[in-house]
Amino acid sequence: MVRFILRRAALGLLVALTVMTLAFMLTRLSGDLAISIAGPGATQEDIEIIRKAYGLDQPLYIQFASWISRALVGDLGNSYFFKDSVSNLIAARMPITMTLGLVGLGLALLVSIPLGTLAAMREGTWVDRAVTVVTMIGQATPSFWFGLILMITFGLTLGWLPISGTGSWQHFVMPGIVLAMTATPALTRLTRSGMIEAIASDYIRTARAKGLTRRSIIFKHALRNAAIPVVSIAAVQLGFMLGGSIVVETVFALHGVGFLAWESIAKNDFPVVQAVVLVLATIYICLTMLSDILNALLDPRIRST
Amino acid sequence: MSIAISLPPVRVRTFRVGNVGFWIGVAICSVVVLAAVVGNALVPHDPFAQNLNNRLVPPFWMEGSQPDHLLGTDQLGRDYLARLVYGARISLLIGITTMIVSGLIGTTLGILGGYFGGIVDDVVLFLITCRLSIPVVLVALAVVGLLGSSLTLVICTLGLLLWDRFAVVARSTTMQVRSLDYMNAAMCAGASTPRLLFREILPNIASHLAVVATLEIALAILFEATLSFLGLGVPAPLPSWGLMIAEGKDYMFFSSWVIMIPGVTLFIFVMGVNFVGDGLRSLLGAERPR
Amino acid sequence: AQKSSDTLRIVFRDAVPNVDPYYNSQRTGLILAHTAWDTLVYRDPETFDLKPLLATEWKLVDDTTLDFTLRQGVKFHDGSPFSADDVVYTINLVSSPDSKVSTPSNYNWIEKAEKTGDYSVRVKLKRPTPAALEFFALVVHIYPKAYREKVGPEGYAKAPVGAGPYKITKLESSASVEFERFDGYYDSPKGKPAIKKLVVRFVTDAATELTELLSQRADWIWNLNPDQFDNVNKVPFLQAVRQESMRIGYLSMDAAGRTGPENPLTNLKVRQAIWHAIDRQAIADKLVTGGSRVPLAPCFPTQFGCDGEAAVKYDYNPAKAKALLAEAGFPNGFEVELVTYVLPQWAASAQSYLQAVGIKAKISQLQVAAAIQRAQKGENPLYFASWGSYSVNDVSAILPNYFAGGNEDYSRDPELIKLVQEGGSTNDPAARKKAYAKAIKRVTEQAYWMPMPTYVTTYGFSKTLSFKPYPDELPRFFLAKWN
Amino acid sequence: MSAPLLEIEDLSVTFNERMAAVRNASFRIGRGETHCVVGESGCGKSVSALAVMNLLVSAAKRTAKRLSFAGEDLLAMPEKRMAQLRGNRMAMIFQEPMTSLNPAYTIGSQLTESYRRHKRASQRDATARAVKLMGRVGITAPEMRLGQFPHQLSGGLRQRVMIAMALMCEPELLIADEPTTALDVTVQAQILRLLNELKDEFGLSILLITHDLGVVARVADSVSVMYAGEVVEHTTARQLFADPQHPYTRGLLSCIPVPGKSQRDKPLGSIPGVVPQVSVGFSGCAFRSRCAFADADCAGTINTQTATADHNYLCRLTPTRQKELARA
Amino acid sequence: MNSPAAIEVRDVRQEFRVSGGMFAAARHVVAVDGVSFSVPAGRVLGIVGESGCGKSTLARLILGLLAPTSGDALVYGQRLAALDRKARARLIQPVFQDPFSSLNPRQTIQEIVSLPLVAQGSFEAPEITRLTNEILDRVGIARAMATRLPAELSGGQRQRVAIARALIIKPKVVVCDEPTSALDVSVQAQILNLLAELRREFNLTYIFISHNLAVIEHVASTVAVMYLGRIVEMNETDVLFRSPRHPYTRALLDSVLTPEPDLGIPDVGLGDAVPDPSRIPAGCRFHPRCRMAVERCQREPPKPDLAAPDEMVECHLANQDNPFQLVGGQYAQG
Ligand SMILES: Nc1ncnc2c1ncn2[C@@H]1O[C@H](COP(=O)(O)OP(=O)(O)OP(=O)(O)O)[C@@H](O)[C@H]1O
Ligand SMILES: Nc1ncnc2c1ncn2[C@@H]1O[C@H](COP(=O)(O)OP(=O)(O)OP(=O)(O)O)[C@@H](O)[C@H]1O
Ligand SMILES: [Mg+2]
Ligand SMILES: [Mg+2]
Repeated sequence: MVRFILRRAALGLLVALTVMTLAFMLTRLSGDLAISIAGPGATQEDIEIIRKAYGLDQPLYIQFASWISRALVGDLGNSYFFKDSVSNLIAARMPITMTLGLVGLGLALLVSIPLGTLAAMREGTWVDRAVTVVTMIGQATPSFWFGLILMITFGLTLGWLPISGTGSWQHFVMPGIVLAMTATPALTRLTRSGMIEAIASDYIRTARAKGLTRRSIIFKHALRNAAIPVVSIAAVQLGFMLGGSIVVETVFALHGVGFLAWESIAKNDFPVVQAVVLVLATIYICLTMLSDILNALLDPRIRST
Repeated sequence: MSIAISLPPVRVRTFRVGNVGFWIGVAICSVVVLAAVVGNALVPHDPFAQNLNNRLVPPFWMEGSQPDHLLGTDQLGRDYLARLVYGARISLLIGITTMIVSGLIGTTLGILGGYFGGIVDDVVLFLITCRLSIPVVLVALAVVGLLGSSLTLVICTLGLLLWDRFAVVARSTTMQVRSLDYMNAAMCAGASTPRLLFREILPNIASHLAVVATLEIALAILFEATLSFLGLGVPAPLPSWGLMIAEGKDYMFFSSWVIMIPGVTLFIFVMGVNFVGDGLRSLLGAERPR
Repeated sequence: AQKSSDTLRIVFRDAVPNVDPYYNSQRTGLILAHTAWDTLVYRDPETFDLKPLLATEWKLVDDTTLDFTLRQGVKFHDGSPFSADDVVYTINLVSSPDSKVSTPSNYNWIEKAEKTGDYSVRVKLKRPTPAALEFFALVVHIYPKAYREKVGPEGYAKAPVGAGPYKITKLESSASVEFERFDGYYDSPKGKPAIKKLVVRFVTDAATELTELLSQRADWIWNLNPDQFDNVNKVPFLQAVRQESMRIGYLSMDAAGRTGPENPLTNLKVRQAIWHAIDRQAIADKLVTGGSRVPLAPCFPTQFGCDGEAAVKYDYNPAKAKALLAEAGFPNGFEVELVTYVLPQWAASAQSYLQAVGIKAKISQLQVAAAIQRAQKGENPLYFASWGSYSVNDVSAILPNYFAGGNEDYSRDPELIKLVQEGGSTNDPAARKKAYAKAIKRVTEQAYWMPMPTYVTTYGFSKTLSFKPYPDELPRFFLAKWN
Repeated sequence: MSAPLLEIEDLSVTFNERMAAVRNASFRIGRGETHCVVGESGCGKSVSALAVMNLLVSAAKRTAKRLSFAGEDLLAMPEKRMAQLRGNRMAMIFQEPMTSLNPAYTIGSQLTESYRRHKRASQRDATARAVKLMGRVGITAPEMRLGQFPHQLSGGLRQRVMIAMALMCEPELLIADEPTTALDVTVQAQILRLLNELKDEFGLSILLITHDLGVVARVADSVSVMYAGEVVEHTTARQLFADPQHPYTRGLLSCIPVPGKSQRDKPLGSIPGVVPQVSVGFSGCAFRSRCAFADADCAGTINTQTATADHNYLCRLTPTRQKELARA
Repeated sequence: MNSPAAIEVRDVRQEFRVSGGMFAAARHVVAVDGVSFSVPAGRVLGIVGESGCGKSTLARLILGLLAPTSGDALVYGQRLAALDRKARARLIQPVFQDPFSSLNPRQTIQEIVSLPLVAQGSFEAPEITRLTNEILDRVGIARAMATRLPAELSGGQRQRVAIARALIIKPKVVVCDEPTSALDVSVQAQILNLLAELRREFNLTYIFISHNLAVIEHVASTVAVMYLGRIVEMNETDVLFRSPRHPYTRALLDSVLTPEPDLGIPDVGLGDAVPDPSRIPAGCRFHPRCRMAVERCQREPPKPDLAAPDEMVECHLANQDNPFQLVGGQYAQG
């Protein structure tokens, strides 16, 4: 166990380092950062001063090394635009994104597990086909578009839910639904195929031969096995959701990390962009690790080899 | 890393008529492809010709429409039908080129990892993990935002970012095919490594890749639409459907057709591509990749 | 919220990361600054006259010396009294490069400030600065020295204190700001605010923002898409108002060959062809709408020194444009990149006019910051952008930016540089006018930098609100009231 | 002879109304008797068994003239009642011990489940019974095994667990569908021995499905030979080996190399061709395409012939006639 | 015996590293552990043993599909490791167990069968066609089937195709890894007969793997019994079946169920211990299941006792007089 976690942590660190390098290179794509920090109307002298002040006059590898070494101890630098430390910024906004991600994931699981189970139990019937079509609709709907439609319907026409911002739990309903929609198709399909596989399996036949009730066969024997991959993938999905929350946060004006990233890109505020990429990657890495552990805990075959 | 998928032995099945969804999908895609190829020859308007005196004309089913602008005009007085049809070309171009770029990268990596195993596979797995840990929308936005949007850049960025699924599927299917006895038999028959890769493995994982490819096309088109929506997709005046939605967004309350028309078209097309993918999956007997 | 609870709910699209007026460069930030802070002088938005605010009197001692006499009995929001120390502290702080303020060019003409009495201050300028008082009116907001020194810059940004008509009661970085009427506010030309509370939120997406307004969850928004004007007016509980602003669009051409010496744009005839090719009036009337004008000179018409008569005029004449292109050796046109961040439909429109005479312009639609960065690096052959002169009603807030050899100067014309510097180095109005007229003539003759239509700001707000917009793009909520 | 426990008469199963998997199969199993169904792959053995248990998939349709268990009619029996029989009075074990146990639950919980349901017993009693039975089926350290998961057990142990599970409610009938095919020969022998012992001990009737004539010879009291969905020969085990009647049975017996008796340089007897897939509406003898003696009449209706009182077979030709033809 | 052995295996050992799941360290599985034998040309070596004892691994080693961890496999005196794939193909060919996974589902029968020739690269197209047709005729596949896909064939036909593919290049040795265990008995007989005919006709050497003792007895001239990665006994078929010397061979033979009614089911007496190649017991690897085991068996691994080149047993008790309490005794009785 310890060994496994150490190995995974080492791999995670390696991945994080690679992502860091990529992120660093990415933000240097655009060339001279001093100019964008200086802002409109700055003179050549201002720019030179800024270049010195931010250490941008040093060779690239030195900048990179210093960034990495500081990032490793948790110092992600300062935002040029927000005039605040990046760590503070991200820490202040992470709760919103996390809430959003968890709400989205919760909703997605709440929808996809029953839906997938239903489809699998009625495999080949119109119910199954309807579920398939629904998942495909979910897959084909651009999330920003869906967000706008929800906003018009529930925010404007019906006036049930607040449209943007983060004041209360109601504020997370629509964004959560939109985010859930991005994960639901995959999770539904996974549940469905897992359930179909489970239902067709020998151990279900055994259970039937034992004369168990239908409910116990489906819920105790089949769903338990079908849910293992779903639950463990859910952690990974959460990682994807956090990465994909930019759109939702922009549409619903949630000032979370995704939105922060988007703002920073627009403002060329590269320390923030770098840091967000890094933080999201790190979260993803941790989540995959969590997912593996979860998988192992749920699946006795992995747990006790 | 839990990115292995399982699949049943590849079975060759003959195409059966009867998968309704598949044929609906094929029909939708054919229409779009046709529109992309010959559409603009049929529509009497230039998709780029503006007429500021004739802006936001509603489509034919609404009051105030004009007979020669079937779907009306946009905020610059450009014919909406012409732009929609031209947009098919752009969206298709983005979808297919991205799919090819990412397909080449992903399939190569996946097959190499799956076939050679060992260190090669470790490297491939590492690359896949790195790729998966990068938030796609964010990085795509950053690249396009920093370098300035252009069609080529959008395609390259998406192509370089969306190969993970190809790699995962190619890798796990290759691994499974590799362990089958016909691979052993071919090795014993003296077949060279390229022959093994191209004649024995590739045809047998092709159906799985085909399914991924269709999904990738749909994904790329949606991603481009998202980038466009966030203002960093294909640059104007190229009418990609995503950009048309983004441009029409401000008008959604009062001239809802400007967002409905491209939105619905995009939706139907992506649906169609997904139908084809889903149909292929069941017709070719390929397991659904995650 | 709203009228019943005497709260005005305002939504802006452009979020302010830091409400400290000196540490953001956004228009929204400027608006918030004028709500919670006071400057030394007040510029009357109706007449553009300068009135006493925190300073009761001022005097230009010589070309580079300004004396201010300060108002007595003024209190900051935290109750501390206002005095010369605060002014000296603020001015010396922001004019020093170490302060890392967001727009150093707004303050780099200041040498230093000295306390000459408890309520009098002397400011030394580095060079003659005709628009100095305009700057003092618009961008020099006064800090409470003692408080800011106590909490430090970061603490100040989180709980700022000013001497303006409203005090900030709640602050969520780049998400929302809440204001409450400051009851200790002195008797100022800004007047006592009529509305008790302001709640400002930031919603980036225009469609979302409009939804907020339509669903009556917001009372006031601005910068609506001009096409929305009539529609919003049709909504029973809303009104839309437009007001031309001091912001003008412009199309800059790389006459200096900064993007490459062989550039077609270095050819005068090509530039003239472009001036003739674009129907700017049509863009003003059909796209910008609401009374947008096409300035003759490269500046906003009301600005001091903006002499339209001095400009060479170009009509919309595609045939002539084509002929000029042919003469210049480009009978089939050429390809060029058009960098921009303005509304896509405007850029697209310009592009299609150019297309019509054979110039194939490839649009690079960038974010503002990225576009500006490219412009400053000299990488934009054609550049469609806008400039609001910081609402300073003087050409010295615009011409030096583009024609004095700076980063965004794409003409690099020594003669022009001399003229612009001449106009900025004296305080004598006649001399300035003369120099600027010459400069304007030179710019238009050489067809360097083409003014595009002026911007018209569209406001949408509740019918229960009485709000008056001004051309300086500075909504004054302290003047708004419920009907 | 008392009334048989399980009576099957003219059982037919079709899939999707196209494929005839079982056609007019009839056989009986007496109390305390072991009946083997033997045949090649795909001939309908498993489907017949599942039809008895009413565990067929929805695509399958079962018809029969008579299908009764201990005098009760299974055909008209509602699913609820059937579920009460299953695992209680009639139990079934399957070929694949590797996959027939739910990987997510412990052996203990799976063993006790049916006992608790059918006998309304407490977990405690059920566990006690499970421990007892596990000891009986030769599982060492049963208490330890209760807490283990299926993947921690070897194939032979899992099959023992399956048997214990089937015996939990003291069933009258045990259906074993190729219970040893997936196991090694040494384990196979142990399992079959165990089944034999249990039969005597519990008075079980066993329906054993296999394709191994060796197994049939050693454990069966009576045998049904199936071919393409039909029971082509039905008799006692001794009769079958001493005097096989159907050409297919004879062919089958000549195919298998018998240890100690085979001659290496002489080819094995073999049946040409492959087992056909039979669709609905097929008539005549399904074996005729592979039969050396077949003629045009074999396409007509074939009647069951009786050799001795408990020896039926499905062929037009009497053994004497077959021998004549073979000589010719 | 002067001619070089067709196959000579010297002390090969094959280890696999298997990850022990998420929470356990990787384990080493010793699938084949120091196996040596040689097969003279024209003979059939039968290998029996229970599932997982390393039969297939041994086959793959001999085919050159695996490089042994140590030891060496020689075919006609040539080291497999030193040969390239093409040369190896001319010497040795496989027939695998599962007729469904051993044929590429996307290639026609023609393509599949001709692959060894095509891969050689030295055959002209017409010749390939001719040879393919010849071999298809020989294994009893109608030429009309040549353009079909494997999915359209029955299991027996597929196995014939696999045999045709193995023989088209006229190899000297064929390794058959359970070629009939996926087939029905009636078809199994067809395939066994075909293999026997072809062996005589082409003068082939076979390695024939099966877990069916009856089949092995029928086809093999020499039998090797494997247990947990080692050959524990090897002898002429008749001798081995008549007088097995290793207790495991004994148990295997005892558990064969011949189609003779009334014999009952033998008591093999092996207990329920499971052989696990990742945890090979100390001493004699069979001792946990051996009813004859003495104290020495737990300590000391027995040495192979070589009576003749192809006669070997590995048991401490093998040379004692009448060491076993014979049970059942169907073979011993003759
Ligand atoms: N679910 C099903 N759908 C369609 N056909 C089926 C299904 N199950 C079985 N069959 C068909 O029914 C026939 C009889 O199958 P069955 O499983 O009874 O064979 P079997 O005698 O048990 O063979 P084996 O020895 O391989 O287990 C086969 O031809 C098979 O193809
Ligand atoms: N590639 C591999 N990686 C890890 N372990 C392996 C590999 N191949 C075989 N093994 C292990 O080696 C041992 C011997 O396997 P092998 O396939 O040779 O057995 P076998 O005798 O052919 O069994 P069977 O009768 O089931 O075919 C088994 O425990 C198996 O799990
Ligand atoms: Mg069966
Ligand atoms: Mg094997």
